[in-house]
Amino acid sequence: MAEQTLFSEADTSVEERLAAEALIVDVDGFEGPLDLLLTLSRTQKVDLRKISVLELAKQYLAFVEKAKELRIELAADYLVMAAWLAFLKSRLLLPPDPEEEGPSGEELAAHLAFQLERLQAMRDAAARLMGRDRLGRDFFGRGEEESVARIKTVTYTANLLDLMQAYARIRTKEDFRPFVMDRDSVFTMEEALDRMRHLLGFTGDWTDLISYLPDGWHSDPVKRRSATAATFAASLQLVKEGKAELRQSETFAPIQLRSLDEDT
Amino acid sequence: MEDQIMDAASSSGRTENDTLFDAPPMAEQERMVEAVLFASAEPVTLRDLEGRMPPGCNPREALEHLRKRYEGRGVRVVRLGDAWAIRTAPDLGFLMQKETTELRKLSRAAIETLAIVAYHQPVTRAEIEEIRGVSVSRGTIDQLMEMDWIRLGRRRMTPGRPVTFVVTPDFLDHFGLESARDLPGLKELRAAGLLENRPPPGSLPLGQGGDEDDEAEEQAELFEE
Amino acid sequence: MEDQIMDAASSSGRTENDTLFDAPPMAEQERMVEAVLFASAEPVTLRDLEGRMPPGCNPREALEHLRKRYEGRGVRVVRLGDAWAIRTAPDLGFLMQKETTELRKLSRAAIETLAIVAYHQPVTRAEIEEIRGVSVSRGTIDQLMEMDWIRLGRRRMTPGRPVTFVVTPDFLDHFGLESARDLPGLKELRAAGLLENRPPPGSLPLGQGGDEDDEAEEQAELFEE
Repeated sequence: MAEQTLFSEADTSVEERLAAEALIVDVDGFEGPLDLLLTLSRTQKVDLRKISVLELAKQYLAFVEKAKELRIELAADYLVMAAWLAFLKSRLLLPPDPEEEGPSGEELAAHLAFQLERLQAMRDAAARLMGRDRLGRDFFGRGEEESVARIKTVTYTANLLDLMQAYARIRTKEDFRPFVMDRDSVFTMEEALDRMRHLLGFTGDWTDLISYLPDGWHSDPVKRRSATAATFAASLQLVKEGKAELRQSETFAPIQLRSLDEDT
Repeated sequence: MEDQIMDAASSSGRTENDTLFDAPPMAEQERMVEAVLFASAEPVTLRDLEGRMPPGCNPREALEHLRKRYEGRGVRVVRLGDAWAIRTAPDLGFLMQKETTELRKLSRAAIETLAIVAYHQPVTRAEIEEIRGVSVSRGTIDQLMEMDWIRLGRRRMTPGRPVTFVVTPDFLDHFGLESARDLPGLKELRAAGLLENRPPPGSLPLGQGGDEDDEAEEQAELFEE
Repeated sequence: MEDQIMDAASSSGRTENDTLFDAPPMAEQERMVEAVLFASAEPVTLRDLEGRMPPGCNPREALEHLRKRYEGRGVRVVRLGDAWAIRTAPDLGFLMQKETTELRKLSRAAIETLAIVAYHQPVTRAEIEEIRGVSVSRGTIDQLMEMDWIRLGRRRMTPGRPVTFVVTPDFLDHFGLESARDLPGLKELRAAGLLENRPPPGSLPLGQGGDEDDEAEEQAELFEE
């Protein structure tokens, strides 16, 4: 039924069909679903205040259907609007459920009509504004500014855009510098390995891995994380080399390490 | 008529007020205002006039006299918010082909955004988007600000304290508007409720209600004198 | 008086000269000359006026009327060689001093410093340097203070009690801001397309770490109405 209003060939003139096709092909030309709805509403040829939102919902849904058939990709907001209009349509068609919360179909329809009317009003206002007599086209300012050279003062100037762009430039500089590791809070695996090879000899017993963290790397979370990771990686290396063994009693329990090197 | 005013100004100066005593006669003040407005291509603010004229002058009154004097002439004294300028009469535009400047072509989005800022000011970006039903594209606001037709207003006192946009004196100048109240059709649009930021019932895909009271107040302020 | 001239022009047209028949009344021609002289960037020759005005016009006569009309006013119609222009009356030259200021673009260092003060006020010189990543020369601060765009704020209650800088009402005036709070944040700048680049996804937030709470408190104080 909705198809008929837009796409049936029986009761539409060639012109109207061309217009309908143009609508479809030119979907990119619409500035969003509201713009499309406004264009569709013109086929009703009535005052926007008296528009049938139900009819409009049907036309919109038919449009989206047709677009799907023609495999035209519709942007997400068109589909969101379609889903919402389908919901509105069902609200308007079904008898109101007294149990149901929220605004009635009529309220929703009235708001949509309001949005369409407001958008149309702003477009009309924009057209009237641009149609006014305008400076530099219809009326003119002083062509020749007078300069009476008496006091010559230099005024430095800048506009708001300069200011905001300058600020943005400073504050985003950091984002675009080449990636450099911040060496201050990074403990490398090489450093950890050095340290552990040295310490391992003194610990024949099972010792908590955390006790191998260097002094001053415990409290700052960033440093602690780096040192823990490096020490753990170094301990794996030592195990691989057959110089130590690792154990952990259960998940998340402390990891313990002991030397396997009998000679030291 | 000017003579009467002149007398009134100087006599009151002589008898009542010492600071007025030295102020030039009103006819002279009118000449001064005339000279300053003629010399400047940009609108001149009342404050600027006060700063440039001798102490005790009343540029506002002088401007009113000057405006009357130029009624029906080839150039007119026009008011643009707090500023004043002399502009040619619009019906003589046909003589100025030489002076016509190429008006920058604005996109439909930019024109609509401009109209929404003018009629709904102060307006947030979210409100512009709600009215147009689409997001405001990159560069649209930027372009209007660069042209100096819109500027930042006060932040809205709602959660997130979003920035608002208002139109500038340059906008008024360009479109020959004395103030934002003189926007064409403003009264009718307001009467029809089309300038309200009506919150959607329940939740809508397009809706983002604002704090209406706050906004109405701010708007009233902006469109008042 | 205009009526007389008008009558003379139209009656002479009707009786003597066919090309004059359609010429606008002299008062109208005077308006045209007035508008052209006002809007033209250069003095206008009689020939140029003739070329611009409708056929049958007599710009020489119109100019004479206009010249008389402006006698004793704030501006005058003057002849420069074979061309005509509107000029300020010589006795009012003292009002034109402001027209001679030379505008220069603010240096990058100055605008960056100014932006940091606007966004971070009250801010110390050390903080400005930390944010810019380079030292701020004494001259830059001096220049901004001299322009009356920044001024000294309260001393910071930290060791050394360094002075802080804040922006002035003149600054707000110049940049068309109601308050420094109305400056858009980084997110808003980005949304408005004012940030050319986008940060790589997952990058750290842009806020400075450290004593932000402290600063926020002080800022709140400063921005209270």
